[in-house]
Amino acid sequence: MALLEVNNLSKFFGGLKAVSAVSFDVPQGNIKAIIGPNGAGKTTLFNLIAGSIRPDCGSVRFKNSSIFGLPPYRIAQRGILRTFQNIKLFPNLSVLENVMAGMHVKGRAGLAAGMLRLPQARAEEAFISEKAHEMLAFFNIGELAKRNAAHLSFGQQRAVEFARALASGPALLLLDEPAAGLNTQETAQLASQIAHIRGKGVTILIVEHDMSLIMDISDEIVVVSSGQKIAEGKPSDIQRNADVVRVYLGEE
Amino acid sequence: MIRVRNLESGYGALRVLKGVSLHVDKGEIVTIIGANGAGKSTLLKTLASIVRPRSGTILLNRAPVVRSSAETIVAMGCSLVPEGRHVFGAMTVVENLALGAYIQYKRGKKYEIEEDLPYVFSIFPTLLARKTQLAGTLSGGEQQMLAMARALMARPGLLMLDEPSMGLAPLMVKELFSVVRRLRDEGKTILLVEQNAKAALGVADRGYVLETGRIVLEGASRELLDNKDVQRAYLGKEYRKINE
Amino acid sequence: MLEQTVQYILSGLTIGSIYAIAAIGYNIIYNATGIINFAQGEFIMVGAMTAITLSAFLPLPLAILFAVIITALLGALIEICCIRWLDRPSVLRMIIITIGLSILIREAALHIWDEKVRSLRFFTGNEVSSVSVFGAHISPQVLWVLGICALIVVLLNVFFKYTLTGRSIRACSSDKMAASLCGINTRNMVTLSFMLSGAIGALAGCVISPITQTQYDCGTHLAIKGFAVAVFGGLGNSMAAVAAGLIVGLLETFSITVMPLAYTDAISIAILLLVLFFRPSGLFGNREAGRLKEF
Amino acid sequence: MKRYISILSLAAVVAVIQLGSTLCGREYYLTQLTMAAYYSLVAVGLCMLMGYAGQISLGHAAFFAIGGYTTAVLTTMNLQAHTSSRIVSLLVQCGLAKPGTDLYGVAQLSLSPWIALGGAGIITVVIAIIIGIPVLKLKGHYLAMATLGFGIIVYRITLGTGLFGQADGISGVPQFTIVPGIAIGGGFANKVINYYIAWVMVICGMLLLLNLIDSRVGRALKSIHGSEEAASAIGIHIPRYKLMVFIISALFASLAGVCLTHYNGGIGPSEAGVMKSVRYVAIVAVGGMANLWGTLIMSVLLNYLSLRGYFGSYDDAVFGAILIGIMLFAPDGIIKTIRTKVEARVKVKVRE
Amino acid sequence: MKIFKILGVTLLSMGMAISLSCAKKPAPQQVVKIGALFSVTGPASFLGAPEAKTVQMLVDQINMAGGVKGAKLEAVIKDTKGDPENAISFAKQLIEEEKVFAIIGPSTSGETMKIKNLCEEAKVLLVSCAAAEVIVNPLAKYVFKVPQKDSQAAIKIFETMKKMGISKIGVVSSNTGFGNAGKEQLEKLAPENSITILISEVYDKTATDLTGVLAKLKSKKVQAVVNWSIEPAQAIVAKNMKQLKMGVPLFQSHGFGNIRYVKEAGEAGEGIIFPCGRLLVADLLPADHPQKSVLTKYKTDYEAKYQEDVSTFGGHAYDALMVLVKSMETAGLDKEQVRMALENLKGFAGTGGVFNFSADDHNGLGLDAFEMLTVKDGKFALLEQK
Repeated sequence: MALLEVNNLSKFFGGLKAVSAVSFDVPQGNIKAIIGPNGAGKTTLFNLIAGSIRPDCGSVRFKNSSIFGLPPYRIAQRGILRTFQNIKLFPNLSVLENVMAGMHVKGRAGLAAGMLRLPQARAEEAFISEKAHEMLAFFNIGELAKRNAAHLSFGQQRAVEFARALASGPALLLLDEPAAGLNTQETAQLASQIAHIRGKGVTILIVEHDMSLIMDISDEIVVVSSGQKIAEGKPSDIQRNADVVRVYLGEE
Repeated sequence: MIRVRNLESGYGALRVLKGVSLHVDKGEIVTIIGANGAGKSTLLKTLASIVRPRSGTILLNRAPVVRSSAETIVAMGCSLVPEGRHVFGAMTVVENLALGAYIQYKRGKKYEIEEDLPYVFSIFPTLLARKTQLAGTLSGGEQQMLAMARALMARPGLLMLDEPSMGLAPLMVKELFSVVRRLRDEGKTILLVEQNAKAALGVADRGYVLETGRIVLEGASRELLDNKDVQRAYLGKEYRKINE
Repeated sequence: MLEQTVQYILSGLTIGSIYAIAAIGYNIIYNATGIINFAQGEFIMVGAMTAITLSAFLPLPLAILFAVIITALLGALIEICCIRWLDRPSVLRMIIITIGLSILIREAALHIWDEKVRSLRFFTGNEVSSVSVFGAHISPQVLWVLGICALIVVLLNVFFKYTLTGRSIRACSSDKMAASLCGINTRNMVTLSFMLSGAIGALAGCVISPITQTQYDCGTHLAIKGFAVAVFGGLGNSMAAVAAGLIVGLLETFSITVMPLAYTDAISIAILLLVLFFRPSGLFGNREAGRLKEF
Repeated sequence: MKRYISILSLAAVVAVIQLGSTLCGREYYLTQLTMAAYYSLVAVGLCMLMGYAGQISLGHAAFFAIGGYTTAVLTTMNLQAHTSSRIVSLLVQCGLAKPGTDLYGVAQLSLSPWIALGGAGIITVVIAIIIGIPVLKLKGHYLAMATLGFGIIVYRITLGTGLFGQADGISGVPQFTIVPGIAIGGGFANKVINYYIAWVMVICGMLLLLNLIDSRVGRALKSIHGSEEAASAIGIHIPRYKLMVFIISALFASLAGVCLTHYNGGIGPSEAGVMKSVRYVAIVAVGGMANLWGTLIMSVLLNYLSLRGYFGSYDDAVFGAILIGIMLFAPDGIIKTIRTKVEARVKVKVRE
Repeated sequence: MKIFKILGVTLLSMGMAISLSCAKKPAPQQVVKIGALFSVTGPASFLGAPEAKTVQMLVDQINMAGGVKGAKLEAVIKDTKGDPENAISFAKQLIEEEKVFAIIGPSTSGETMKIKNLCEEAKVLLVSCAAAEVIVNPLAKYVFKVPQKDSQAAIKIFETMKKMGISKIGVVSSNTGFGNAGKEQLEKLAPENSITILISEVYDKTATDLTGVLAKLKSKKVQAVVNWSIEPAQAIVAKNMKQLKMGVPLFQSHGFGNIRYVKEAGEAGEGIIFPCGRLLVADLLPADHPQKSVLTKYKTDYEAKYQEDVSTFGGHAYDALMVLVKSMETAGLDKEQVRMALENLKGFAGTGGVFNFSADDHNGLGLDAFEMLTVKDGKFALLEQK
């Protein structure tokens, strides 16, 4: 059974159809990719699922319950975490704190507990901190824990964002153009990291334009153009699909 | 016309251009193609001084311009039509065009401006019909035309176009490229950035392929069109193992 | 009854047009830079104070002219010293800087002039002359205020619509990058807009001084009201600011009929807040138009 | 233990200053240090809101005034005329209203400051919620305008309402006996006690806030400041946390208002004025925004100097100049900037 | 850890500051310090600024003449900016630190009320320059005030009205301490003087245009308007009334006591009637008037020194300081003795009137302190009663 089911999802901006009646499934444990040329609506589609844009019609179901129209924080609480195309770390927090913040939904210590440092809050804090360290170690950035997140290299920031999104143990991870701005070597590293994450049993939905990466890692690909799904299938099928080639290379 | 050597540029911690060298000669149409995120737009923005380069040299008509402001670059005859059009939405078409001729006004060339206006309307007849309409209410294609027309009003020696076909209907794209061809025939120098590789190479004399901030290929348009690597850059065909 | 209503309306229009001029000053700078210049009220005060000092040995029109020029230069000075060289400052930082400027200018004025209340001569007539309109009586200076407010609005419209410089400022506010790609020096346009709003503030200060009198700290009150009116109308929209200013002025005057005068300020600001809560883009700030028209 | 070293050293500094001034026979310095301490309580509360959660408030003096005026009104109300009323007699029986005489021998039956304190707390929370929910949806200039407007409304109400003494404010507020022998306010004799009460409050306040910023809730607040989009993407309900921190900082201000009003024996409308609010913002900015210690140190320093009248009639001008100077040249706050400069120099030397 | 260092530095510097000030030598004995709290800047600066100038001038004059009982006076002037909390802080500073002999000021009633108890407790004489009655009622042993009472001003106004045959009036006042106190007295005393207040309005002190509220008064057909405020509104009321062609007399409070206001009001000021001390009409007084010489001297000295017109507010500071000096001259330099002497001071001619203090009256001025004045040809003149 599919973890995430998207059915006839549509969004209009004014008169413009940004996304029109797109449907697809993301099966448990898979890596699914959404690709398409610039302005095709893939980022909008992504934001509709993550809740940062409210969809107009259609349905989105996660673990068999509807998440249609929920605000982002509710979607995150359900277990769908995301990354951002242009990396949105908390620049005022250290790397470790960034990852600890990512485990917000896992904690329950409230205001009073925090202010008074009650034993329960302290225990929770210790647990979260340990988990965060584990997470950093997983991405090989353990030595950056104390550094300020704003002062890292681009690649390191990307890794911290991954760690933050994964810290709370999401069921579905949404990756928004993770390879943007990475060089070939870093992209290769990213590919192995994504594979690694999948190994932990996390389902992944990825929007990306680096074709080589997508073809390498994804199980299935959805191609959108002008807000519509024009193809869906395995990477090898997609590469052969005439429509896709036309959309990408342009018509003569 | 323009000569670039070892240009490096980026935003914050992000290095986008990692040593780009290229040149455009007078009367040429040169295209830069590459996938999303390869650094094409950053390259043009750096050339127009919207983004400050970190190192490298840019020679415009043999004069170094690395430290110049964006206004100076325009005054030196190099106009950029930015990605996403950036027309002045709250102004009419004519007002937009008048602002395009800003440096011409500054030079006191009123007469030339009066000549230029009918000229750009002859290239883009639809704009004439929408002369007094607010630019923000135009369709995407019309806005793209307006942006190009506005840049032409400055009588640039070098016109840089950043993804003019983006988000446009196929018919519109066709029309746009016919305009580019016309400009070429009139002897304009154009640097064209496009992701629609076939269309771009179709009009260009030469082309560069940009991949992750580096030029990986260059040559005449014909050669590039047949090159397998161009296809790879777009569709990831024959993906080679990077880790090797 | 009619007489009294007309009186209220005229009184409201006077107060309203004063607010409106202050709000226009905010909008000019906001459009060019995205900054709310909290020192706008001080421009009004400095303009009036300078004119009063100069009028001791210059004829009135010349004194006003020089006051306007001096205040415009002050605006330019502020922009060059405190705004120009900042690299993409946060809103919070700009709010604090301009508040600091406002305090500093005010205190400087206290030590340059002193705490005493001054006022400029009436432009025509004197303290006791009045004009009768439908049985209501107003000072001719009120007509000057209304006239100059209208004149400022008209001139600004002409300037922004039909002159190259005006269009360039609009271009900067609409899209900075595109403006510099047209060859416009965007930084100079920002300086220019500070000068313009300084000049308008000074002119406003001069024309209202005979009615309201001027003291070193009179700018604060006008600044707050002007800001509120600018937000009320929808930030950045000068025509809306005029309408909003007049509405607030009328509202304040008519609130006297039902409420104690002491709460006038609280009432008008409470109404502004309510508008802000339910229409965050202001009374006339249409969201659709807002997208099209950042101006 | 490590995390308490700074707090303990603050306590040590507080004690050393008291001992030093007493030994020198200069106890009068403690008066202004006590007042500065209460104002600092407002500043650190605002620091939490502005520096950590990133929400500007140009109306924080209003909360100070709400606390101060609530206690002033309640404790100066003479219930002597209502002794027959059942509620009043019940209050007397519970020890919540005390009979006594004022300085001029008039019989008084006034409410206990404890009731006033509770009342002030409740009113503050209610107002903070009513104002906070709509206001905190706004951003940037609109947020500044809305909080400024709120401040002005409160100022106007204190200025226009007879209950609040209009322009004269309220005087004759009795002392606040916490336990017998320890009271906020009272005469010159209680200087040392008042000093310690104020500073114990500051130390406790700092402790709570320092704990808070390292807790789950604190991280959530900081995340909101860092990026609202990312914060909501990791499951943080932004309006809830914004409101939470707004209430906390309002409570800090209100508590300071209650205490300072008892200490001073009165309150005037200038405490609710716009200039006061701007001052608090200035102090937080000078302290370095997200820097509780910086805010505390700058607040004590500036308030102390200002209350002692060192700046004379240039008081406001000094604040204005500091504001501009800091925001132009050291937007991270004066302490942090100096520290980075010194560290950089040390590093250079080490390398050499 | 860095915090620790910073705290260390703070500690060190504070310690140094304290020890440095410890090392300061005590002041020579023959100096008597008089504390002065005035709002030299801020919203009440029109009160505080002339007050501070007056005190400075007088202290210089007295010291030039050899001081009081061989001791030099030293004025410690603090600018409260009109904020009560500053007044409290400074008052404590003056009392404990400067060990002042007495305090004069503050300028406003709100500030005075905040420090009334402080001075009472510390047994330091306070001679206030603020007008409100509550300052001396209830009576505090150590607290005095020199400005005329609001109630007396109100009575004077009502008496004049009765003579003019006016019985229905409208009142406007500003939302300052002065305005509120005046409004209160007017409303309290109107019935016993058989005057009806048809309408009473309070406006903001920063108000810029009052035609709205005056139109409201006009519609009630009042026979006279009383405005109780301080500048700049006083001139605005006058101007707006003329512009509205209300055609009824305007009465102002004793806050109108500065020729500047007349200049502000210009032609609109003509015919304003107000009660005031005699400072403003010093040259019109008969030569044998007890206040004549005092007033003329103060006026000429002040105007010569500061190149600005004298105001009644500066006069309050004059009175406050001089009643103190007078008492010190009779009783010596003992605080308690001076307090007694002050309570028994009789027949002292100041700028506000002839003071007769007593154990029950810490104000010392009677109805005769006021003279009804009017404005004629841009100058103050005695009101000629018909």
